[in-house]
Amino acid sequence: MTGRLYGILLIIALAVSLVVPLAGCGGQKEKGTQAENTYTVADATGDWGFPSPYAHYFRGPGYIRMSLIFDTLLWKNEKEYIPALAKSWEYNAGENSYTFSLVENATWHDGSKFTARDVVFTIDYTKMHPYQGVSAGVVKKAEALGDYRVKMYLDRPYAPFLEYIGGTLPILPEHIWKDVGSPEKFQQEKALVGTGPFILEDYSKEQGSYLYRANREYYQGKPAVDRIRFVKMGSQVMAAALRQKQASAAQVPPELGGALDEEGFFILAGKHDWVAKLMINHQREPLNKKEFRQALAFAIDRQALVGTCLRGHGLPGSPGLIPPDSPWYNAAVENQYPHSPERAALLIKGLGYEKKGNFFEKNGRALELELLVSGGGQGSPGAPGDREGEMIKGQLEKVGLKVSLRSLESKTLDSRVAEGQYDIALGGHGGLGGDPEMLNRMILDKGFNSARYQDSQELNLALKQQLTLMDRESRRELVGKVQEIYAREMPALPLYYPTWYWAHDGRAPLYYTLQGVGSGVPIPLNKMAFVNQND
Amino acid sequence: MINRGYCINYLLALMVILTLNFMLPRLMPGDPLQAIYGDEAMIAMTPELKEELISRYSLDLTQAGQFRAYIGSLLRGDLGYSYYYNVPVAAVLLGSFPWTALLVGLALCISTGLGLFLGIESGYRRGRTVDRLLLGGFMWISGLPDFFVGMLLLLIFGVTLGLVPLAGAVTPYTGQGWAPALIDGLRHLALPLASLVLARLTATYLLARNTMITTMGEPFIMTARSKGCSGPAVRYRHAGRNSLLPVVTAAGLQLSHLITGALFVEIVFSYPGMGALMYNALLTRDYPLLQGILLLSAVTVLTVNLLVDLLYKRIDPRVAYAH
Amino acid sequence: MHINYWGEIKRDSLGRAGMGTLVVLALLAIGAPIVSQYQPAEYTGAIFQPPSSQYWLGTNDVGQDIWAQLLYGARTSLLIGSGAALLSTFFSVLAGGMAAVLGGFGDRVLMRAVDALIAVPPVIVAILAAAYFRPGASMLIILLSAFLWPGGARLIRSQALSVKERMHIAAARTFGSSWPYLIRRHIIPDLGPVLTAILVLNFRRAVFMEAGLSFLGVADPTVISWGKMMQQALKFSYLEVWKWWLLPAGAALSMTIAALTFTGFALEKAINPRLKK
Amino acid sequence: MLDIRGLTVRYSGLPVLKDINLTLEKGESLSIIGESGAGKTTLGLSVMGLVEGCCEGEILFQGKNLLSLKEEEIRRLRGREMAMVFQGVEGALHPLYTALDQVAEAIAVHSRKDAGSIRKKALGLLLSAGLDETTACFYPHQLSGGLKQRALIAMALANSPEILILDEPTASLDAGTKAEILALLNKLAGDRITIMITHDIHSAAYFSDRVAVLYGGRLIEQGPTGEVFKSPLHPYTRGLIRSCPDLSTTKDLQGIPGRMMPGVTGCSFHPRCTQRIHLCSLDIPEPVVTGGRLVACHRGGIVPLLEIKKLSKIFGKVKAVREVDLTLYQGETLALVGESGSGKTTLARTVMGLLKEDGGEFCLEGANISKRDAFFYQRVQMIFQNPMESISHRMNVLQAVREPLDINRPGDEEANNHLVRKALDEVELPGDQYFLNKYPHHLSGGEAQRVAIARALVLEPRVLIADEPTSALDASIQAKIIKLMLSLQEKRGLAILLITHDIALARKVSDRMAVMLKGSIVEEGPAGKLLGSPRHQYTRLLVNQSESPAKSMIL
Repeated sequence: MTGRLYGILLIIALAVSLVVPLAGCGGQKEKGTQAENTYTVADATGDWGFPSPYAHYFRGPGYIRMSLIFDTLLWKNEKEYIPALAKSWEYNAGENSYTFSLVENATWHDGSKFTARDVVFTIDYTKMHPYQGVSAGVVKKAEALGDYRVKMYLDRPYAPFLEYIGGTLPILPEHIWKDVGSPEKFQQEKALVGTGPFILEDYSKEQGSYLYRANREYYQGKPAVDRIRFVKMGSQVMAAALRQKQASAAQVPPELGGALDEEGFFILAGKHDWVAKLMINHQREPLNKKEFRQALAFAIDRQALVGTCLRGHGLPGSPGLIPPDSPWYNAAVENQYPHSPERAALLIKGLGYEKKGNFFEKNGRALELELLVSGGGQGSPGAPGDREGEMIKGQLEKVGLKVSLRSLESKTLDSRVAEGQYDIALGGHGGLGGDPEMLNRMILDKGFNSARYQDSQELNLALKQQLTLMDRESRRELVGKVQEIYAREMPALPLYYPTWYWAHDGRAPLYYTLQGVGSGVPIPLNKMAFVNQND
Repeated sequence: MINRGYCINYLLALMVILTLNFMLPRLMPGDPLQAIYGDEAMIAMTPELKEELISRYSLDLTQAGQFRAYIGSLLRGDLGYSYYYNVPVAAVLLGSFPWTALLVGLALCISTGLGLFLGIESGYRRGRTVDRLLLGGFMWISGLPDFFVGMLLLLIFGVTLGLVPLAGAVTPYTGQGWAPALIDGLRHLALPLASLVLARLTATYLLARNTMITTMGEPFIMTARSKGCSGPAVRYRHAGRNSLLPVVTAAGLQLSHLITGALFVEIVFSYPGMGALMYNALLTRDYPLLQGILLLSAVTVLTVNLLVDLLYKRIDPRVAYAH
Repeated sequence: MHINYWGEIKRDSLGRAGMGTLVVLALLAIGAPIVSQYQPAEYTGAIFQPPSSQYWLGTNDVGQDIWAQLLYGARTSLLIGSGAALLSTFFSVLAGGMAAVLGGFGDRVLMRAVDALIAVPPVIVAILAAAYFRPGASMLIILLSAFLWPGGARLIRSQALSVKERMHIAAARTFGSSWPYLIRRHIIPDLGPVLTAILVLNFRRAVFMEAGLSFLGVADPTVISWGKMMQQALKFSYLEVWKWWLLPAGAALSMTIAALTFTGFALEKAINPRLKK
Repeated sequence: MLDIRGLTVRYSGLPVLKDINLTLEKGESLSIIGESGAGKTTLGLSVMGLVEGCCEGEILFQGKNLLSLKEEEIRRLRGREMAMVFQGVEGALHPLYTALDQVAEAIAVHSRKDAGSIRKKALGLLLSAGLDETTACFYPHQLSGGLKQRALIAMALANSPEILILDEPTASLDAGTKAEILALLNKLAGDRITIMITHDIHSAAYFSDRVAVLYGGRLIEQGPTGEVFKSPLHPYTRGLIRSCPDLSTTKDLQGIPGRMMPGVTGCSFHPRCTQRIHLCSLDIPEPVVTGGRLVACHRGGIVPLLEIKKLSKIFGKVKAVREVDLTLYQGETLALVGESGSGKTTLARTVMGLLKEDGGEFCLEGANISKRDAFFYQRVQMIFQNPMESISHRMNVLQAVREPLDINRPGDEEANNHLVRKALDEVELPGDQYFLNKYPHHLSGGEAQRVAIARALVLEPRVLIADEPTSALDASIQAKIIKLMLSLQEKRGLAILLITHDIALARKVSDRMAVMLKGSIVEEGPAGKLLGSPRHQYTRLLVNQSESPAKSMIL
């Protein structure tokens, strides 16, 4: 009877609907299955790619997960450079060359010895296959002096050499990588043989989870933790996960910092590495005039933005782009643009605009700017959205500039900015904590995050020069001068730096690395925090 | 029994969808390079890196060239390489599809079964308190979006009561046997499933109830009662059987939103489903992955419609007669 | 058709309740400036305030008054919801009716087009549309009805097929009524109950999708709506604030949908006299 | 033994049955006759315990009072001790199960036997009821009216119940099938108590020992069938018997409208002629001789109005209509008779354009018609068998009748409303506002059919095609409708193509008759001659079957 088909459907549905809720609510509370000493880190996105040097996604967290397996020549802690695969290194100004003397007791995870040949091979290999953050083109020649000394000749004085080639480039085992044609597709077991403190046990792309076990023979001492587990969790439930012991460390929303602190968690307020910027299209009338851009800087109350939109968890933007708590910060630019609508109006009048009613006009045509904003969605915490857009629109219209607000999907906005089809737009980027070479990228380069401002010769010259000053003190002074010119030219207006908070239960001494992990990753998961260094 | 007309139809529809799949991602402003690498400032877009990426993604070919390559590789059954994940698209899809199929498929079965059962009971007692209560209750629930219900459940059961794990589909690496792992999987599944079922229950319930009311007035119900059939037999085997047709149509429709239907619930529970995968693919303008997802969604819709048409004939012989 | 709808609805208790709620909501939406002294976008400076005498429903993360947002949000949500529902149902009736009447080749082509449209995930089309057009209320309504009509078309086609075979349609054909007249005068009114159900269903899906779109950033930033409130509230669910921010928006939405469905039921009796004993 | 004492049934306060007393012994069969709405069906339902209204009094059966039993107890009796076959074959069988499934279910409900033997028993029952191997496994929509009725009867007799109630078993069945069903019922009656509810006096006379007449919910007469029909005591019973058409009476004389008028210009007959044209009133027609016949008429005698040449219609493999030639003359009634399934209705629907013809053509008043346009519809109209279905239940009487005018002549509303009232008056229906606002489900069968006729006539057509117009109606109302159509023909000169399976009715009404068998016309000719000496053997069979078996009894 055809009733059978119908009966079966009903029975399955009923049976399943009984089992699931029962199992759902009945189970025992989630107890930490800490067979051995497992350290769990919760992350909102979860999957950052297969943690081999060429396969992980080109984002900060991807680099962190790879750095646990592969070591670099030198590394950084919260204060300064510390030796890693290279015991010591010295710079010979005459030959413009660096000589590294390597540790002798380091071994690859598959047991073979680590020698200078691996370092030379890595430099040559990176020349053919550019590694994401680092261009090895600057090394003219690298030669191995015996098994444990390497000398690298630079083709030009390059200040960030130690930061990038020395401290970011992961050293690859020659005996594995020498015949790998397309490195990003090389995702077998062998691809994960490194010299780092941890070995990858499992990686699941769908669950967005990683499991590392300690490398007992690590040449810098046995890791303090047996296993590290990365787990994917919604950003709204991070705090609950910490409280229920489902995670030991996680990035938490700013508002919960205080509450978690009282409950005995360790709160780490992050360096201000991410900046929210007002991108200005300085090719278009009237934005091409310096005075107009300065007027914008006076008109927008950056302190109010931090107070309302970030609820105080952040610093107002410094006109020189570099955040106040960075070692390269130049205090002179501090209060060059206090919030004063009057001075803004004065500057605009100077450009020949008169105020009719409550908006400025010039020979009959109203002055109107279109402000592009990227709507809701999953931007990084503190990214400017339509709320900041509304506030800036209010402040500019108080001064007399008519603003029409338009919300776009984030990538559409990026492409609009890249093609210059915009007046002003809200955007932002990270990397401020790293080497000042970032300034070149954020002012001269062609990426949409960069201001692409070549008009001021003085600025261009200073920027090129600062790369070549090997001596730190004189470079600091030149970077300070760059900030002053930038503040005057104002190709893009830094609005604010959101403060990110990490919370952890103290089982590992997490800290923020000097100028970020590797080439500037603002995450406190420095691998050396998990290694109790015996020396 | 599927005559030639049907096959040509579905092939035609598939061709149209394939061209659509190819065109849609490329129409979107912005290109993959910018979407994937633009964001992170720490990547120095060195000239050699840029043109190596362009050749790797074969973005240098003309649109027509890319289309021919796309169709060619499709015929060979190769869905291409994902730009962002650096893994074959097929592998990525195989990773997420089972989880979505489990979640949305199960939700659909439960909501259809439950909706049918409640609809028939409520339709049979039209106007009495049970009917009014059920009707009123469902009206309020149907007004809440699925992510709203999801968040409420998460806050109550997950955060405050801590009964249920807070996110994901499985507690990774707990190293248990398969039985506790199954229980753990179910405990993860409980809340997202409940929110999806609540969101979809009302439509089926209303359909079943309305058809039930009209069917109870039919003469063959009197014949059934005169045969001495028991109350439940009359309700389910005679009257209920009639409301199976509209409910199956509605279930077919809901099933076609399988892929993107649960996007928001997946985001709230960070459940590794296809919705979240597609949202990421959109953010990174990952053309091959987008094409793969669109193809999978199109194939699901076409097969579902084919199944519903076949099921029509099985459930209601008159339909076969009317065609 | 001299059936006075108003009389029908008044007599049915559910209908009265439904219609009453809808009227109250409309009045609140229109009279928003009178009922609350704050503007939806005004920064009152006090963030995350619990409900108090000054702020009836408390304030949100940037200190905007939630009660004001709820009222002004009602305007957008009701406008976009009903606009999209009407437009999409119109398209569904057109396509569904045509497919049922044409039969044969026309029917198959239309239905395959519907399949193809259902297959394309709405998320992509939304982003495409928002990139090229300014997301104002009218663009949203057109966009939403483009997603909603295929579903309704399939339902209407299957119902129209069964109505087409009825005797009184054959009778009407014998005194020379043309197909368009038949659709307008006989087939569509006979589909009355299905139409009310589809209207309510489409209204509900339109408001949910509008919420989804504002999550993707495809929305007019200066306009507040219930959907957008829910999206913003979702981000702060780890604080206490969700109790007086997320819940009111959800409650308002479900009350509207319930009211609409009850009115639809009362109307159903009016459209189908046979239900009247 | 079944004993009904003082039974009163009320539907939401309205008394439908008042104080019924009946006793029936084992093996006795009773017919209940009366107009619809007299409460016949309610009596049957109350015995089965399926009445929604509240019942007072007692129904004693097997020592138990059925009215006081709990639902569960009486449910177990239904189908096993007492069974009922319902009126209206159309929806009685569940559309989604085959006949065999439904009969098997009737058995399975009351027996523990395994499925296989139950299905075999069910098949046996269906075969004995007149279905064959293939039709037993058909779905209801694939069965003809007669076969559905047989299946229902088989289902009722599944557990050989003691009481068998039949509600209008022979309504809307053609003569042949009706005779077979009655024979089947007689064979299966056996020693059961059988109650037949019908408005067809012939079936009652043929089938039952005793007759009870119901009028307005009261039992007004009861007694052995022979005596009640031979000498009815109650005037209502006599009226019932007289209004039922019978072979024995010849066709009534039909009057001619108007009176002879002296000094008339043009053709003298034109004021009373129903096929007159403008020319007739101007000059006198010349006599014309054709083939030995002479006629003086501008239009050459009675004008052929509707000519159908070589019409054929094929459904899949079934050739429903095979090259039919038929001519309908002006002001004449042509009856098209034949078994159900012989293609009569298909022919009518193809003429009206509801079905596309696969061959052949039509001429209306000499002009060839290919497309059905306003010109065709203002001359040819059709009415259907089931009046309730043919009017949209969402339209009240005013809108329904005015619809053709709204379509073809959307003139001012007031003029159309006037035409509507005139048409309603012609079909003897009140034109007041209260009636105009009524909906189809408020009207009785007769009234609905009259509205349908008014709607058809509002455009003043020349031809009216009536597809089984009265088979679904009670005898008394049937007579009124037929009389109405004939008087309209007189007044308007309407040509009527009457499609019916009731030879007696056809003989009473039609001038000419055509007999249809399996899609083609086997014999055609004047009604009296054709029935007097049928040439084709199928016509002879039809005449014998419809000769009422109880003829000897009545006269």
